[in-house]
Amino acid sequence: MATDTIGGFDASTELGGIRLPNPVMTASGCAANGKELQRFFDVAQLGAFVTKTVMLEPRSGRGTPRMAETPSGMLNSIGLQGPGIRAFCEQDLTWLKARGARVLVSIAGGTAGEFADVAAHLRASDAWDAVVGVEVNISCPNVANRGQVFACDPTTSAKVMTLVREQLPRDTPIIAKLSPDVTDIVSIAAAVLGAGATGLTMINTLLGVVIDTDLLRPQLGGLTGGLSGPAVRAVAVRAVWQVRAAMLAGQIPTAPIIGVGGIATGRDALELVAAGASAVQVGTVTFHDPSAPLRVRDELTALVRAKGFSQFTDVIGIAHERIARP
Amino acid sequence: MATDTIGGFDASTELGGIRLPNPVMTASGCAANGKELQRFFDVAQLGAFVTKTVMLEPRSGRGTPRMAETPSGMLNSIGLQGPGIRAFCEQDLTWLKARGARVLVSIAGGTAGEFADVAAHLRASDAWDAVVGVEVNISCPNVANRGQVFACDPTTSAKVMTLVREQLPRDTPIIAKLSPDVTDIVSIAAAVLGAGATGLTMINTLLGVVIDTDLLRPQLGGLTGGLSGPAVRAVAVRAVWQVRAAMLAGQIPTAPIIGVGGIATGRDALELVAAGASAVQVGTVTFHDPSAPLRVRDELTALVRAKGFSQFTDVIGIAHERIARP
Amino acid sequence: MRDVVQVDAEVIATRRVGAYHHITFVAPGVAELARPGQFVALSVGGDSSANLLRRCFSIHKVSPSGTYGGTVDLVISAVGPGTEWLSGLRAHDTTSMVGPLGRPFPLPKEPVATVLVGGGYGSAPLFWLAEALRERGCRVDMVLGAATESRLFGVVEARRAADGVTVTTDDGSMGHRGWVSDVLPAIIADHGVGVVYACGPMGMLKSVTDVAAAGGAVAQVAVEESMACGVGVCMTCVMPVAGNDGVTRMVRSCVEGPVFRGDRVRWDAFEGGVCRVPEDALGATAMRAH
Amino acid sequence: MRDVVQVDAEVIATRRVGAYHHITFVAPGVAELARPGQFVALSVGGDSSANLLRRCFSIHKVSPSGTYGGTVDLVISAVGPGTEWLSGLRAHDTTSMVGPLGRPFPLPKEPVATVLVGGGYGSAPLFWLAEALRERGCRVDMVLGAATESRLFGVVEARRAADGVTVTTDDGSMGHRGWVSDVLPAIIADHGVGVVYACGPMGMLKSVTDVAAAGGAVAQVAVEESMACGVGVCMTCVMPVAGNDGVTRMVRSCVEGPVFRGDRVRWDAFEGGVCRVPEDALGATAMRAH
Ligand SMILES: Cc1cc2nc3c(=O)[nH]c(=O)nc-3n(C[C@H](O)[C@H](O)[C@H](O)COP(=O)(O)OP(=O)(O)OC[C@H]3O[C@@H](n4cnc5c(N)ncnc54)[C@H](O)[C@@H]3O)c2cc1C
Ligand SMILES: Cc1cc2nc3c(=O)[nH]c(=O)nc-3n(C[C@H](O)[C@H](O)[C@H](O)COP(=O)(O)OP(=O)(O)OC[C@H]3O[C@@H](n4cnc5c(N)ncnc54)[C@H](O)[C@@H]3O)c2cc1C
Ligand SMILES: Cc1cc2nc3c(=O)[nH]c(=O)nc-3n(C[C@H](O)[C@H](O)[C@H](O)COP(=O)(O)O)c2cc1C
Ligand SMILES: Cc1cc2nc3c(=O)[nH]c(=O)nc-3n(C[C@H](O)[C@H](O)[C@H](O)COP(=O)(O)O)c2cc1C
Ligand code: FES
Ligand code: FES
Repeated sequence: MATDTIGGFDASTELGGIRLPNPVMTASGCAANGKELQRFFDVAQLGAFVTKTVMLEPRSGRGTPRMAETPSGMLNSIGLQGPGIRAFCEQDLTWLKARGARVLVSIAGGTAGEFADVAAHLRASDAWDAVVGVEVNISCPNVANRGQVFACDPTTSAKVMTLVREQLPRDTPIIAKLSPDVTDIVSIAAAVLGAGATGLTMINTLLGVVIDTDLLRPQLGGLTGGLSGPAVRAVAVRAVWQVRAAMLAGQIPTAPIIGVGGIATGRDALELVAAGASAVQVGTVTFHDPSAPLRVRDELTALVRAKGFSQFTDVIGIAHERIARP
Repeated sequence: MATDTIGGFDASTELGGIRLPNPVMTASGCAANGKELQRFFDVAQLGAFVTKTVMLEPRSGRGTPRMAETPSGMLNSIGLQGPGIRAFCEQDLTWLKARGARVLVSIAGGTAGEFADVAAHLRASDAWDAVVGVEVNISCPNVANRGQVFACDPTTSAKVMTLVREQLPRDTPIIAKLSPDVTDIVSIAAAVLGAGATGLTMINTLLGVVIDTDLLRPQLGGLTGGLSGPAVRAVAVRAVWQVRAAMLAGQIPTAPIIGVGGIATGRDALELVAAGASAVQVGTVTFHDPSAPLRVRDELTALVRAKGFSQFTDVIGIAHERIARP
Repeated sequence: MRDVVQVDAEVIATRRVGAYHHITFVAPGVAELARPGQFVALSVGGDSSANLLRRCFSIHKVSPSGTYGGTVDLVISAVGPGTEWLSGLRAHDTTSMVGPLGRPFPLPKEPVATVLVGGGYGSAPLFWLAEALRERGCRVDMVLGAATESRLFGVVEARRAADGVTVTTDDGSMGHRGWVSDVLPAIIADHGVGVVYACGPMGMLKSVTDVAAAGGAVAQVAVEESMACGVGVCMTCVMPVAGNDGVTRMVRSCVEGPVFRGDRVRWDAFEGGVCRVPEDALGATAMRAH
Repeated sequence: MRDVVQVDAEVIATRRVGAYHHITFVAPGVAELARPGQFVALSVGGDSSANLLRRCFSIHKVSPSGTYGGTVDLVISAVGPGTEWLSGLRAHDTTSMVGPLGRPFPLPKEPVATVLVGGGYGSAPLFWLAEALRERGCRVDMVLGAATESRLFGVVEARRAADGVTVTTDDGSMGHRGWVSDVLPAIIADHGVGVVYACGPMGMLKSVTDVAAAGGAVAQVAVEESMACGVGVCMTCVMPVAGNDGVTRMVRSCVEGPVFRGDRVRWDAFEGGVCRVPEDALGATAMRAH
């Protein structure tokens, strides 16, 4: 797999044994499955392309309104609309493979078993060799537990990981995507890493509500939604910071982290990287600037290079070594 | 106590037996103790003035930098700087009483016992009759529990309430101020209401980190800080929505809620009110506009009136009756 | 060849027209690619804006090779922070423009009588469409409707662009007092209209669809759903539309629209400002499970 | 009487001066109340700004009764989003201004020789101060220092405002090559200086304080701590300063400063861009408990 080398600077990064030419990805659900952004840039140039979370069956998603703009962010309630894993493999994954993209496939299920079924279908796909890893979106409602999301509970999160792990080759990175809406994100990280996750993506959206003050009712059809965008960046950096600190302190196993939340520029991406992320994803800001993922890649690379580093991996988690306690 | 009546519109609200002439307050820590804002408007005109959280002894607060601006918000780590409860009562509370302000005194402690001691000192103050209630800031580190904040745990939160309740007259409203950084805010609300809290204030800041990308280290001297401002409003509205919904469903006792988080305008305040808040606090936006608390009072009152309501209390929680499920 | 560009668009002229602001941008590339019915997505608020999402506007007209390079004209109604900011732009201010986006109005292969119905600023894209239709030998009638006179757009322009013009206002301040659907049946019948093109609020599009069907005409309607990205990646702008196979899907109005055949839209799903997923829509079953 | 106002300030003139932007605002009320050393806090980014916090600027000069009403002049160095936005303002643009804020430079009761030291744009408030001092019969020397020529402010103005002017630049592009602290001792000694006034970066203020003490002069320094509100309510702008009682407190530089007696500032607490709480500061013990 190629490595992006610019004037001697090595932009590559590693994700559980898989080397990516650069650390910038799309975020699940913010880039559809590639064709739309291909009109703005070549998706194969990204470190990886992260697909919209796919479940077993086709899903219509929720009714509308599905979104509300918020200060420096937005609230969404899409409801995991998607074609189902079979159509996804036949059409979307095949298209991405043909483009030469490295694909991190995001999957989910309403039960731990459904997660495993989706993984099994994916594994069986003809386009499997385009897959560089599987991102497991555990921030979705657990049918068995009054719709509480899996990611709120270490036990159910771990169970999902165990079942998904059984369906996939040992060397396939499995990345658990965590929710920030928990009292102790380190304990969730510990649980999923203990159950076979290769790495972690942090963070998914924060639960929010917006009231339409003309109609005096919740603006989203689904009442609550997920808050994302630059507004939440400090929460994402905090989550990455805390989990990385726990790794450095030996409290939980060391594993790669993918940082996501509010990245609009290379500078923003560097915040997450310096806090401990080995790679980053650009989500909501893609709606503002469809070229954002590739732009962030270029800005991040240039910035790290300008600081005198010769390889990207040197800045991962660097802020932990530079704390200035007053 | 006077009631703000404007052209037949009754702006008053009730907080656990205490009637306030209007529902708008300052937020603790965002208005100091009154003298500074008095230069911009008369603090006695607010529904109540909420003081900076005070602890038993004088506190220097943390070193600097203590803040970082974030998109539509800010991160702070002040470290509860304050004069200690004795000096607070002699100077600040006495001054507020002389101005005729209604004071909601915010208190905290490093142990449950310290909370009670602070409450006892307050009760004994000559200026006690200016106090319309006590806001108990349980979002502060619990010395006994590795610095985890009280508000993250229902048991420690409840213990604080029980001890504070013992020190105060039965008719004094005790308002527990909750942190949004928990998996299940309804369970914390249930615990504090069960232990004698009269009402709830939601939300305190979200835990965040900002990295200074020039120095590649956390920007705040205290590493982590509290995220506030319009960026977090959707989280505040969600917290109020969830807890109010649990009250309406009979899952937890019905009690007044004070909404806080990201209010910049009367429209924003109405979001929290429609979600279930009986009163609101204006925090970070006061840094942008020192007249904001009084401006929000006027905007909120005018807006509710313009919608044809004759009293403010009619819109409290109204969005729960108007849900339009698609 | 690229079919969409992302450019810093510079304002070269801005003027008030009734309740609206008519703005001309220099936007190299967009003008050259665009066709009637397509739209553009603009950034709002400048570099330090708290408004992250783009705002979408129908293209009113384009001049692929003006003095300044290609220009794009928009008609903007100030209803919220983004449109207010845009309305305050002055000459030489710039903002980012992505476009052209969406599918244009399909043009008939044969000359056929048409009616173009615009509600409020919804008439903005219709003059350009009228030109294209007349070039193909189609008769063009226009119906412009609005709540009140100041909310009509392009009445004078319409007289030049169309073979017949009818104006309606809810309050009777100009033209017929009433709705466009009041005058539409007669026009369809009088001229043997084959296609009705419409752009405006959802309620109007639904009744135009009904009237067209009753008069034996096809309705092509340009919808205006709330959009976060405009380019097909966010899935916020969906609405239930039946496909050629008769199956209803929640399709993205930004890439599969904004123009839809009126009789394919599941109007029954829209009510009180929300749109539910019809029970028979593809994937609706899986939603009920969780 | 009010001692502070909050007004919509309108830009009436803006010009580049070396690396800086010099902007004149019409700000009724502020000009009338202000004294040298005070500052104003401006909103940045306009109505839909993501930058919530005000930016603080020393008042360069005021004209309480100009043609347009009272005006306030500021000198702005574009270093981040807020100052860049301000630097891009054009005539007739407006932004909200709160001021005057903070405590002014204390003026000596008796005529005494003074030196005014400005680092970079830190010289901005000193010309106005020089005028007030000379009115009281004080000798005024000025020392202007910067990294390089373009970062000096007011060299020409200084020659008019002061009895003697010395310029230093780190790179020698103008005046003495070196720091203000290199030239200060001789000026203090030559004129028997009683008070040194200084405004500029923290490092410079510390060394000015040391040099003043060594020369037997009092230092009055205007600090520039990061501020969120500027009006005393947020507690972000604190620094350790000893009071009359010898006790060090974390005081707010926006209301108890920005001018402090140099020898009262606990310079020992500042290091590497952070400032810790000295162990002997009031309330430091309680912090160690939790
Ligand atoms: C295809 C299309 C063409 C349009 N053409 C025009 C036109 O020619 N002239 C005109 O004045 N307006 C047009 N609109 C509507 C215009 O996009 C909205 O009025 C505008 O986005 C509102 O932004 P705001 O900040 O002023 O209001 P707000 O209500 O504050 O907007 C908040 C958010 O909701 C979204 N939003 C709100 N209303 C709409 C809407 N009706 N459509 C899409 N997104 C919305 C905005 O993008 C934004 O993200 C069109 C919309 C679409 C989808
Ligand atoms: C009393 C006082 C007087 C000042 N006088 C001048 C002057 O005359 N000319 C001038 O160019 N600058 C002056 N400054 C500095 C000026 O306030 C900052 O450069 C400016 O706030 C930076 O804003 P920004 O958005 O460009 O940068 P950013 O670094 O992005 O600002 C981010 C945040 O940090 C705060 N901040 C950052 N740096 C400073 C700072 N040095 N002081 C206070 N807050 C800061 C801002 O308020 C903002 O909240 C003064 C500061 C103070 C406190
Ligand atoms: C419209 C929208 C849809 C999303 N859909 C998904 C999804 O399907 N699966 C998922 O794991 N995350 C989804 N997310 C969350 C993002 O991947 C990302 O974790 C989050 O938005 C924070 O990053 P950002 O601030 O850069 O957007 C979605 C976010 C948005 C805004
Ligand atoms: C600088 C600062 C200091 C604060 N200090 C306190 C405090 O002492 N006690 C407390 O209960 N909350 C404190 N808060 C939290 C606010 O009271 C409020 O709950 C929070 O900021 C959310 O509201 P906002 O978005 O309107 O600021 C502080 C917030 C800020 C920004
Ligand atoms: S607006 Fe984003 S998919 Fe249509
Ligand atoms: S800047 Fe807010 S207290 Fe000084």
